[in-house]
Amino acid sequence: MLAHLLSLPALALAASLGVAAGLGGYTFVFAKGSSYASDAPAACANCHVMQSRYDSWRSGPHHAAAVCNDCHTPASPAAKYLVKALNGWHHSKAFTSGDYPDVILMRESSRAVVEGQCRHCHADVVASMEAGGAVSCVRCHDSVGHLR
Amino acid sequence: NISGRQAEAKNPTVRVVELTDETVDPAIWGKDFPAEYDLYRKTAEMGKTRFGGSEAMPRVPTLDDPRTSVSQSKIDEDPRLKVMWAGYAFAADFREDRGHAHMLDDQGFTKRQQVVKQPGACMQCHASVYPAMMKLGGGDLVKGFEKMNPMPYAEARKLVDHPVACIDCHEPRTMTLRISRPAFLEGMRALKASQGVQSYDPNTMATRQEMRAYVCAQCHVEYYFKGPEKRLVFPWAKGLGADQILAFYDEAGFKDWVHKETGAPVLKAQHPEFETWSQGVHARSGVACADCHMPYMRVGGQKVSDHHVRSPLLNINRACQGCHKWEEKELKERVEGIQTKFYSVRNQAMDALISLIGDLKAAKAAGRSDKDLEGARYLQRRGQFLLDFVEAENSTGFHAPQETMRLLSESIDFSRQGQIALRDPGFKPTVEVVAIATTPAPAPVPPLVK
Amino acid sequence: NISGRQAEAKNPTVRVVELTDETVDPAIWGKDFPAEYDLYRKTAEMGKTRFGGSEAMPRVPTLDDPRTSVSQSKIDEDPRLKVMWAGYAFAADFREDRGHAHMLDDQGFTKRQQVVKQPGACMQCHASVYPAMMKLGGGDLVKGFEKMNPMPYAEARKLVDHPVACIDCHEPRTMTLRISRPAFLEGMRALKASQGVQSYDPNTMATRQEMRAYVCAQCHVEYYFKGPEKRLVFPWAKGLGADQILAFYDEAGFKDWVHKETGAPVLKAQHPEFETWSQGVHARSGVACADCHMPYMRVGGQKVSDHHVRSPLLNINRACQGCHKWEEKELKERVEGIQTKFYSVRNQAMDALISLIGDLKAAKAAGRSDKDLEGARYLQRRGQFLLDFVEAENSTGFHAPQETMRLLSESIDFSRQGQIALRDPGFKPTVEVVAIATTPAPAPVPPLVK
Ligand code: HEC
Ligand code: HEC
Ligand code: HEC
Ligand code: HEC
Ligand code: HEC
Ligand code: HEC
Ligand code: HEC
Ligand code: HEC
Ligand code: HEC
Ligand code: HEC
Ligand code: HEC
Ligand code: HEC
Ligand code: HEC
Ligand code: HEC
Ligand SMILES: [Ca+2]
Ligand SMILES: [Ca+2]
Repeated sequence: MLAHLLSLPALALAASLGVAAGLGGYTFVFAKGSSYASDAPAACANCHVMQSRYDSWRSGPHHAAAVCNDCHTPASPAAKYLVKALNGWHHSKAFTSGDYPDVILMRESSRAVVEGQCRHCHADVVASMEAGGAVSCVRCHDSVGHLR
Repeated sequence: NISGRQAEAKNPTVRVVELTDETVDPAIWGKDFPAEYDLYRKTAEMGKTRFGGSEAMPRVPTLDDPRTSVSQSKIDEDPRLKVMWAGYAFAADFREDRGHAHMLDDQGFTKRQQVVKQPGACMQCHASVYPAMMKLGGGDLVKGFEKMNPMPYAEARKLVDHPVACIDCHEPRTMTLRISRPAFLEGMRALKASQGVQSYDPNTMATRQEMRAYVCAQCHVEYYFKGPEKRLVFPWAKGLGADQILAFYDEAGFKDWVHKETGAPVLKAQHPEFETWSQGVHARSGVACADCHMPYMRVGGQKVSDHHVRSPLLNINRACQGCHKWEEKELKERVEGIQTKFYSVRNQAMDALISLIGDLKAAKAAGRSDKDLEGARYLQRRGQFLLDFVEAENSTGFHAPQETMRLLSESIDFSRQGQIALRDPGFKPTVEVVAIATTPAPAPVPPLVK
Repeated sequence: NISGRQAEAKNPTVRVVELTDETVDPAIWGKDFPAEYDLYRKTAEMGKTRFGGSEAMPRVPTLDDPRTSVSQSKIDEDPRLKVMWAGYAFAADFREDRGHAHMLDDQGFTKRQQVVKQPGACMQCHASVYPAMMKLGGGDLVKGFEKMNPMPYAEARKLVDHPVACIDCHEPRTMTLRISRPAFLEGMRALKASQGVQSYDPNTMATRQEMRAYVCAQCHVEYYFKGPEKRLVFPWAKGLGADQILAFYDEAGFKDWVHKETGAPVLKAQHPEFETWSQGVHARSGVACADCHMPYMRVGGQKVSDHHVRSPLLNINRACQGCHKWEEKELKERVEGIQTKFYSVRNQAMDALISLIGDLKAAKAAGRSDKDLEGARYLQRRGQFLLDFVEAENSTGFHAPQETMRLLSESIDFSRQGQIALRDPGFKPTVEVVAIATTPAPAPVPPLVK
């Protein structure tokens, strides 16, 4: 997953997005979006649309184990920065334009990040599963982390 | 095969013995993979669910049948089955299926072996035949397959020692899933060709998730023996649907036997789990057989697939609750609700078919001509195959609740139309009557064992 | 996720006008709740889906029918319906349903009004009758209900001004959901009593999630008019299942009309969405009508229920994706897959019924006695009701895919058995023949409007 995130085109994209994110910055800050940069789950919950995940995360087993960004941003610092930039951009764009679906859906790239993070913590447990080749954790552990 | 290479790289377990394409004995594989092996052996256990699982009936071993237990007899539970199968081996013995550990004995000692001479082709789904086929074919799997099919059963039996084993589903070096059955490879190739995909090969083209269903579909499928070579064939060239399979048999003019009481050229459907599952919402959602029948479980620090293959209702927590947040009791009730509805209509369809058979029998006794009975006989063939298809399917409707009901409604329609046709020569059925040659069935061969 | 959603939907709105039990006009409610009001008015819009929605057919307004558009005619789409309903008003006019905004006009101007004199009871489900009933009953809802039922339609029509409106589903002060229809209260009381729960009252005993279905079930249900007082009754005393409703009508010896061509005492089923939904997996999972037909949406910063009640296929992201993370295209295909399978068997059942009707007609013409035809006529009544039940249901099988298929298979069985019975006096049907009085149908009354 990391490999695919750090591929050259992705990096080029990130560069341009760095700028773009800056442009989107005004409304984003206005929308308390700046807190996005932090890792505190409460920061995510600043946004009403994040609230339901926040609530169910707090009542789930992962509450003690993982904060939002443990699952939604890659562990390695470089990739983490890149993904935060990407997410920040998507978030600000979505929020500025208000143009996003009422039922929020995962982008493929975000899903890949999450899948990567499952392994980051559970590698030992799933090593023998992985032996068979590509597998999606979320296919079976859909509501891990929080309800949808 | 990419996932194959990945596996080689990642496969963590330390191998204590080296496994090759000749390693048949699962006990040896068990040295490298004790968790899976121990679970695999548990398939000898028996346990009943409302409609599935299996009930252990203790029996006193006899010379010609050393088994100390069998599962309940379905033809005794519902004697109408004997009427449906009159003149065919299944009327002699048909039991509820049980765990994989029993497959070789149950096949060898069923009374069906005594009323008909069975071919080596039977072995494909009841024994670990992969190494035996390779040996027979001198390294050529298909050649070995073609040699084993026409053998007398007793002869083929001497070539195998185990029920389905590791080597039948796994490539020994990487442990990735592998299709070892030519009949499935050929069946899938024909199916995909009908969809415009040429020379399809699961072993190189299927996703891992697909393989988690395909390994089961090597056996849990409808089949027939083609020609004198007794080649094992999966009738999928027109599609996996029951209607498409029926059309395939009609076009081939194929019949399993001529019904003893009615003279109709009928078909026997057998365990179409794969075909039925493929029509349901779980298949549509990418949920494979292994997800429910071999769910992951924690053994020591590792998650392993539960190789104790069985009814998921005996393992609801792992088999269902990952995806469905309902309580065990609730999930069980949902399944049984679907199954109970299915079973009531299955009985309704059975009644319709039995009355058609009764009417045909009477008409035949009354000396009505074959020409006269052709329409009703073809309607029996249709109605009976569609009913047998969902009856032989082992989930009691669960694998595809709407589709199995649809097939039952068609079955009822055809059986009842057959009754009308018998009473009214002028009646026009809703389907074209297809002429199937009804050369009298071969006289039953003297028992093999005795 | 339901519980997740329940937590929300508190509405912080400031009231600008005070709403009372006398406030009928939704425009006034709209002052306090502009978002819901604007969405509510959108139900005037029309849009087609593969099997549902509605298609706007422009028409030139006439004196006796000022409508500038109607939805497509179902009896023209499938003329077999006219044969099924021969001798009944539905054979004159039956159209695809459309949005709530049209309900009052569509009822008032259907040709069914011209062939039969309709009672005030009709008004219960096509107008905002709550205040009118209260007025009529002098504050006693049930008394008002009993007064309005037997009125001539035209007279009752004068008492109402709006299609279903806010007051029919909401208590004006708290805005909580409220049942305003005596027929539903009485129907539920009878149903619960049959399950051992005495004097059940939804308004005090139902959960919020149940109310999200019950408000719809005030109208989207099977019904009949009882006795000369034309009391609107929901036939649930034996249960919500189609077979139980049929048993209820048989016991009551009730018939809607005598079939013009066969002389059979038949029944008309109507929009049993609630009964059908209750048999499906969504109901079982606590998913209510409002979850799919009135999903939450963002308006401004606020989360409101989409009061543009319509086909969820026109609103998939909000209606489905909250629970199913499949793509819109995939979800649409799943629904249409279920509906297409349903529709093929629905057609098969229709063919069976039509041939039975043809046979009965011929037998009657041939002068066979009523005694002689009684069995076949009763089988028509059964086969026809079960088919009409799923046909009148508006989800084309989606609300309960397995159950609707089950009903179709029963329908086919009964229709075909009727054909056998006609050809064979000795034939014993699988159900007891129940005698229903067939006093000739009342001669059509002169048109009300002209
Ligand atoms: C400024 C408000 C706001 C904040 C703060 C916020 N979100 Fe979001 N989030 C949104 C909106 C709006 C969307 C919908 C975007 C879309 O669908 O286009 C969204 C979508 C998402 C998605 C799904 C879309 C995707 O990117 O795949 C994820 C995952 C997500 N947010 C996680 C988070 C996490 C983790 C945090 C905290 C680190 C967070 N959000 C903080 C408003 C916010
Ligand atoms: C233990 C892992 C984990 C944690 C912790 C976690 N999430 Fe998620 N998140 C997921 C998974 C898994 C999905 C679903 C991915 C999919 O559907 O493919 C998801 C999806 C989402 C989405 C996309 C919409 C949806 O529901 O599918 C949003 C928004 C989101 N998470 C926000 C958050 C926020 C905010 C937090 C912190 C309060 C959080 N997540 C914590 C694993 C996690
Ligand atoms: C930051 C580390 C971390 C990440 C990221 C993470 N987990 Fe976990 N997970 C844990 C820990 C620690 C526990 C044990 C918590 C407990 O049981 O109280 C746990 C528990 C679980 C459990 C058992 C309890 C339950 O919720 O059913 C499952 C299953 C699970 N994780 C799957 C996942 C999946 C799937 C993902 C990715 C979507 C994921 N985890 C991401 C650390 C993590
Ligand atoms: C085919 C379904 C499936 C897939 C795919 C899957 N899991 Fe699981 N997982 C399960 C089941 C079932 C259990 C419960 C096992 C048990 O109860 O013993 C489980 C349990 C777990 C647990 C808890 C183990 C424990 O008891 O402490 C973790 C952690 C976990 N899975 C992580 C993952 C990760 C990470 C992935 C992706 C690499 C993944 N799972 C993929 C079905 C799946
Ligand atoms: C979504 C879960 C699920 C999937 C996927 C699934 N099954 Fe099943 N299967 C069940 C259930 C539930 C039953 C009913 C068990 C019972 O009645 O006890 C069943 C029954 C069976 C039975 C009879 C078991 C018995 O106890 O007698 C067989 C054989 C079977 N399935 C094979 C398969 C095959 C082969 C596939 C894939 C082609 C498959 N199943 C896919 C859930 C599943
Ligand atoms: C294409 C694979 C396949 C072939 C070929 C096959 N079987 Fe089976 N057999 C199965 C499967 C799968 C089951 C378990 C499901 C069931 O019983 O319906 C089974 C079950 C059985 C059973 C136990 C249940 C019963 O029917 O009493 C017997 C005995 C049996 N087979 C005998 C035979 C004989 C004899 C032949 C050869 C004529 C044969 N099988 C050929 C796949 C096959
Ligand atoms: C080599 C052939 C073969 C393969 C491969 C195979 N099966 Fe079977 N299966 C059988 C036979 C034969 C039986 C019946 C054994 C008996 O009744 O003696 C059976 C029985 C079963 C049963 C019934 C168990 C019970 O207690 O009633 C289930 C469930 C089942 N198989 C599922 C699967 C699944 C899932 C797979 C793939 C992971 C699979 N099978 C692969 C041949 C096979
Ligand atoms: C009927 C088919 C079948 C048979 C027989 C079988 N397996 Fe498996 N096995 C599977 C399936 C399906 C998986 C899951 C593979 C995947 O998800 O890619 C699996 C997975 C495995 C894995 C990977 C880790 C895990 O547990 O998921 C190992 C190791 C394994 N099997 C060993 C064995 C051994 C040893 C035997 C013989 C004792 C055996 N298998 C017999 C079907 C089978
Ligand atoms: C890997 C995920 C997964 C597993 C495991 C699984 N299901 Fe499902 N199930 C689904 C999905 C996906 C659907 C389709 C509806 C949806 O999209 O949520 C579904 C639908 C259903 C339905 C409603 C559809 C129907 O056919 O009536 C029932 C009932 C059901 N599952 C029961 C079970 C039972 C019982 C088991 C265990 C034996 C099981 N499921 C295992 C994912 C799963
Ligand atoms: C799980 C979602 C879901 C639930 C719950 C549900 N419906 Fe539906 N309903 C549908 C779908 C999907 C259709 C098919 C729409 C189409 O064909 O365009 C439909 C169709 C309808 C139609 C016909 C709509 C049209 O476009 O003509 C009516 C009326 C209806 N439902 C009423 C109800 C009522 C009343 C309830 C509760 C008793 C209910 N529905 C519960 C999803 C649902
Ligand atoms: C118990 C509630 C109820 C009663 C009483 C009722 N209706 Fe309806 N009506 C509905 C519902 C719900 C629909 C929309 C669903 C449908 O069309 O199937 C509808 C649709 C209609 C339509 C539009 C579709 C069509 O059939 O052409 C007409 C016209 C109509 N009704 C006329 C009448 C007349 C006339 C009466 C009195 C004899 C009446 N209704 C009594 C609930 C009712
Ligand atoms: C007072 C009676 C009444 C109530 C209450 C009611 N409906 Fe209706 N509904 C109708 C009638 C009548 C029609 C048909 C109108 C027409 O065709 O002119 C209809 C039509 C519909 C349609 C078809 C729309 C289309 O475009 O085809 C849907 C969907 C629907 N209703 C759903 C619901 C839901 C969901 C609820 C509850 C939230 C509900 N209804 C409450 C009487 C009612
Ligand atoms: C056919 C039934 C029906 C009609 C008519 C109706 N509503 Fe609703 N309304 C509902 C349902 C169902 C809910 C969801 C209530 C809940 O979840 O408890 C709702 C919720 C509401 C809410 C709570 C906030 C929200 O949007 O969820 C308000 C405010 C509201 N309606 C106002 C109105 C107004 C104003 C009208 C008339 C213009 C109206 N309603 C007509 C069924 C109806
Ligand atoms: C509030 C949650 C919820 C909503 C909204 C919802 N569903 Fe479902 N759906 C479920 C549940 C729960 C099941 C049962 C299987 C399970 O437990 O996952 C299910 C099952 C299904 C199934 C398989 C069962 C069957 O009947 O074939 C289909 C298809 C389906 N849903 C489609 C839809 C569509 C289309 C919509 C929107 C019109 C929708 N659902 C809306 C929760 C929901
Ligand atoms: Ca069994
Ligand atoms: Ca409509």
